[in-house]
Amino acid sequence: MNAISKPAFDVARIRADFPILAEKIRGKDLVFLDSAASAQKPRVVIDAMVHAMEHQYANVHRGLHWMSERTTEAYEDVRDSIARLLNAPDRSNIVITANSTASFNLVAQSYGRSVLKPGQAVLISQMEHHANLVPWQMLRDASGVELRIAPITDAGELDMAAYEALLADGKVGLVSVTHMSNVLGTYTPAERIIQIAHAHGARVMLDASQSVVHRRIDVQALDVDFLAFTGHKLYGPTGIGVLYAKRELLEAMPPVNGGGDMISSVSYERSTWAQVPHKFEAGTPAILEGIGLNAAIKYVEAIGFDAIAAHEATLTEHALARLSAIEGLTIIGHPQDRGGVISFTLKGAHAHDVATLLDRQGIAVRAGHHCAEPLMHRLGLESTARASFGLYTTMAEIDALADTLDQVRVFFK
Amino acid sequence: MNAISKPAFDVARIRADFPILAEKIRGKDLVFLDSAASAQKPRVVIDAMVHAMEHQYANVHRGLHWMSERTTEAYEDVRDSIARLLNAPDRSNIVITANSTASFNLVAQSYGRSVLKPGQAVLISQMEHHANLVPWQMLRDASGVELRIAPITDAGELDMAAYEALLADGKVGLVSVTHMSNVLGTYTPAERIIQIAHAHGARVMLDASQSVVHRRIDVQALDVDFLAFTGHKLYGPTGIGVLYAKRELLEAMPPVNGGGDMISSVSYERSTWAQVPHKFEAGTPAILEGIGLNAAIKYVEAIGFDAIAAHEATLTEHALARLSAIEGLTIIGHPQDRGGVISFTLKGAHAHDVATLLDRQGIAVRAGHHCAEPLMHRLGLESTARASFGLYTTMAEIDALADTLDQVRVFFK
Amino acid sequence: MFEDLRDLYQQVILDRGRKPHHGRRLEVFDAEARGDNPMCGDRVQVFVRRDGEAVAEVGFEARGCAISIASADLMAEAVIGKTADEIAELTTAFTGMARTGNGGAPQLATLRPLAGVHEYPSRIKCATLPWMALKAAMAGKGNASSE
Amino acid sequence: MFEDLRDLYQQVILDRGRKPHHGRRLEVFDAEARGDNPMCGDRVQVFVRRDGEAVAEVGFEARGCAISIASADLMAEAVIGKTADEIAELTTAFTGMARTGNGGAPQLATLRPLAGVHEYPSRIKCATLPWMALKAAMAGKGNASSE
Ligand SMILES: Cc1ncc(COP(=O)(O)O)c(C=O)c1O
Ligand SMILES: Cc1ncc(COP(=O)(O)O)c(C=O)c1O
Repeated sequence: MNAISKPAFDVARIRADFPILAEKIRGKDLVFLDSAASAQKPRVVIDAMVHAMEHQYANVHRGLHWMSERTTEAYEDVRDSIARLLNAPDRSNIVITANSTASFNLVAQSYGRSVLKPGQAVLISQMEHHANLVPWQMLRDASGVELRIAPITDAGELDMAAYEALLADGKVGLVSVTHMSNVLGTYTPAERIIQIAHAHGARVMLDASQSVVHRRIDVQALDVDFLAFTGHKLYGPTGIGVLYAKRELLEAMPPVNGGGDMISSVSYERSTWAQVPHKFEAGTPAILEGIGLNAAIKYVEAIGFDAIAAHEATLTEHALARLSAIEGLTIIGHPQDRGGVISFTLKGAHAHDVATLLDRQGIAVRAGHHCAEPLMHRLGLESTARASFGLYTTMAEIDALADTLDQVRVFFK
Repeated sequence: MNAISKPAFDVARIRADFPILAEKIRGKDLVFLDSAASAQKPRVVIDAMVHAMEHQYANVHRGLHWMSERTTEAYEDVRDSIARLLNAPDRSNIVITANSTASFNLVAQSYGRSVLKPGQAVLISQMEHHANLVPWQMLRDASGVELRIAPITDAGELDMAAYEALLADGKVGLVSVTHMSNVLGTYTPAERIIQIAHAHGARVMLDASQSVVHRRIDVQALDVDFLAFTGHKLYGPTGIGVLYAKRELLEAMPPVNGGGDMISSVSYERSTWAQVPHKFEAGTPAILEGIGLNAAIKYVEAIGFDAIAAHEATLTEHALARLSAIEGLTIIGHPQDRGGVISFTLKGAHAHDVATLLDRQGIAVRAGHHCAEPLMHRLGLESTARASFGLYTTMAEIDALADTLDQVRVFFK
Repeated sequence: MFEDLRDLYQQVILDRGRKPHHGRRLEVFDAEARGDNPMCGDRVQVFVRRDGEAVAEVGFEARGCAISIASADLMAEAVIGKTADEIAELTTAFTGMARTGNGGAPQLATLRPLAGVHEYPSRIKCATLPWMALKAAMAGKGNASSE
Repeated sequence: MFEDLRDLYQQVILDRGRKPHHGRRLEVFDAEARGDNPMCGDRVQVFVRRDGEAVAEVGFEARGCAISIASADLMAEAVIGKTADEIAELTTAFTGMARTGNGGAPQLATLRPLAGVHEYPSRIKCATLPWMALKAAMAGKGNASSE
């Protein structure tokens, strides 16, 4: 660790941007280590949403009056920001959804039911969040598309040989895998995954729900076909998610939801659809949420992904060292390329009990199956405790976690 | 009109609750007559969302820590408020969606594809918003369920004789009609519509997107089977909508979207679903939006629907009188039972030009087909201008509209 | 009352919006296309008759506001005698003017009354819709959408 | 450090959570049911052997936290010798105590160590899950969910 070679990152200044971090939990300082579930919101996001509600709000897209025109501009600007964030070729590659889960369901229900044919397969991995599993399972059960599961190694990485073997028969039409595991913290080798899939004629969808928070993603460099993320983990509001897709795929896909805003013309006999991406966005959009997410993206970009990644690496390294020194504590997964999400178990104490004890000291961690039951099964576990880091996480917070965990161990001994 | 018999309603006090109403548009006072498209937000809604983001936020349902538990309580309380607002039997009758449009698509895709069978029909009316038309059209085209259209009279009311005749052959499985037209302001006779439908073995879904803002709805008294509304028209945030449904219907319906939060257990072979209503709510919910909508509902309830309805009636009566006195102005539709949404045309001036001229004076109205193209066709029109009223609309604003419209007439003469 | 709107609604726009000179289907035409603005329902159908390389006549049928009809009418005059390439260039210049208000180019002279739309974001499409339809017609496509 | 948690984690709960007395599948049983808490993955399977009207023995297999295992274990003892009606009544009393902390009723005596959960909203279901499973078993249903 060489502090000088890393971009400046002033965590104290960043913490001041997040009002909630000043809260006390039962008299103790809040130590929020649950950002992978949902991140806290910086002042600029709150202010952007408040400004809209107080000064500039109306329904968008169809209004000819000042408030509607200005709100449309403010809302639609998020599409440009997302395109910039992902280095998408164009704003029309960006479909606004309700969350990551909705993005997966959109692709499963539209692309899955029209472009994929019975006899073809969807390939996911053993470490998917339910959001990238259940929609494909429902597709399989409804339309006869096969569902294949690429195994992971004991270290918690995608087994690349097995992955490639599962593509060998050419039946896989779509690979849909996580870019960063919400349980193990593993970053998957997206570039190789995509190259191999494309070589076997399969399209690739990436679950960037976790990764987009920590690393710069370049959809054109990756040549990824679909990518999903969710606003609330990227320091933005709830109620908004994103689907990136290549233009020709969006053009070929039928809409899933019908209603206002997604049509070109409507008659009882036949309706025609608006152009991409609007044909996938039925009804009044998440206007305030788009405005909030836009502020979040600009906030993260201003800090810069180099600085964010370096901060995350420093925190993770320290946390791994501190936690693995605790007697009876097992860190789950040892991937080479990993980020600030660490799952662990503590001998003699169930993860829920660990979480409750930590909570008493103001430390928020998650415990359970983390919406990844089949992964738990693969790991031979029922549940883990999970600490996850955000922009605002400090070394001192990690020390507090480790010190308190040592006491938890004693409590349950 | 007898002012004494009406509940006290202090519009000046109410206006003070809505910060945006103090805005100037190009130096002119904002006269916001576009609430039917989306309503402005009172201070309490803004404050509730800000409070969550500043003091009490985490992901819900799965967290064992203080922030998550408290946020879950705050979010889930909106379900109780919605149940109270609609007099639903239980909170489990309330499914949270993204907007009204999503509620219709949910019913069309779940109930429509599983309970309704080819050969059965869905019956809508000639005055539906695209949100209550396109999903059924997509169902028809995908699954062979017939789509029938109940005509309206020249006055802009549902033609009840024709409606009943369309049910006569017993093939209609579901009637889905508006409770209040967003173009004509017509309230439909929901009680009779439902009685007649039930007598013919059909279920009924009501589009309460407009009506819920102005009148008390009692789903049990109506015996309605499904009902949809959208948060942003009820003074709440965007990104949240509601589906009410009878319990036995929700039980019988398969989920549409898969992912986290909607499962009971997940394995590759087979997953099982969470109980009603959660099985329809995949992924991280609209947490902040639920908290905001809850505040909006409590705000509206505190004012009371008697007072709101009386205010709306007074405004509408005055507006109809003032507008119909303008030379060349035609009010579209003359329903007996009507609310504060008035469409009109002005001779010699296209609706867009009317809207632009009004906007120059700070008056916001909508112009176009109002997401109801087939209704426009029925009326022999391409577009109308539409003024719509909210809690905060004043008599003076209606006078400003009428006075300015008279000048618009002169401008285009 | 609407003095500040005279920029947008210049007299020629009001006149042409009310009584366009070219608002008719041509009896003989070589190309035609329809333009739709799905957000507001405006529609314009453009008919083109050619004479060799150049456009000989343009007519249109439209439903829409004063801006879109006046724009179609002024367009019909502006493109007579022009080749496909010249029209493509003019379309770009016009679209730029509608977005920015900058109508300095000499070829925009007769179209300049429409420069005022740039201050009304939602009305820009009203002015450009006929040009989108003309572009589609010249390219042999049947439809254009203003989105 | 965790002194204020002794209300929730009383010694009997720690002991029973670690080494339950009744944590086994019965060799012979008349009824059984599974309880699932889908939000956290806890699961308990309850086995019931009857003797006439009364319950003779209860055993369980569980995966879960100290609270849920201790609760299952204390439940197994508390219901022995009770009839279906008595168990239904006790279930109601226990659930009430878990929600409100009010464990005054005499029949709750041995279960009172679990009253502390009422201060931990997300842990209430840990304590009530075995009771939901028992209820399902007594009613001849195979499954219960804590939602
Ligand atoms: C009658 C009616 N139904 C449905 C809708 C759709 O609402 P949303 O766009 O919020 O889904 C609207 C408003 O746009 C409406 O007025
Ligand atoms: C890897 C991963 N994928 C998908 C999701 C689903 O996100 P959301 O619940 O916002 O749809 C999450 C978070 O819950 C996640 O961590």
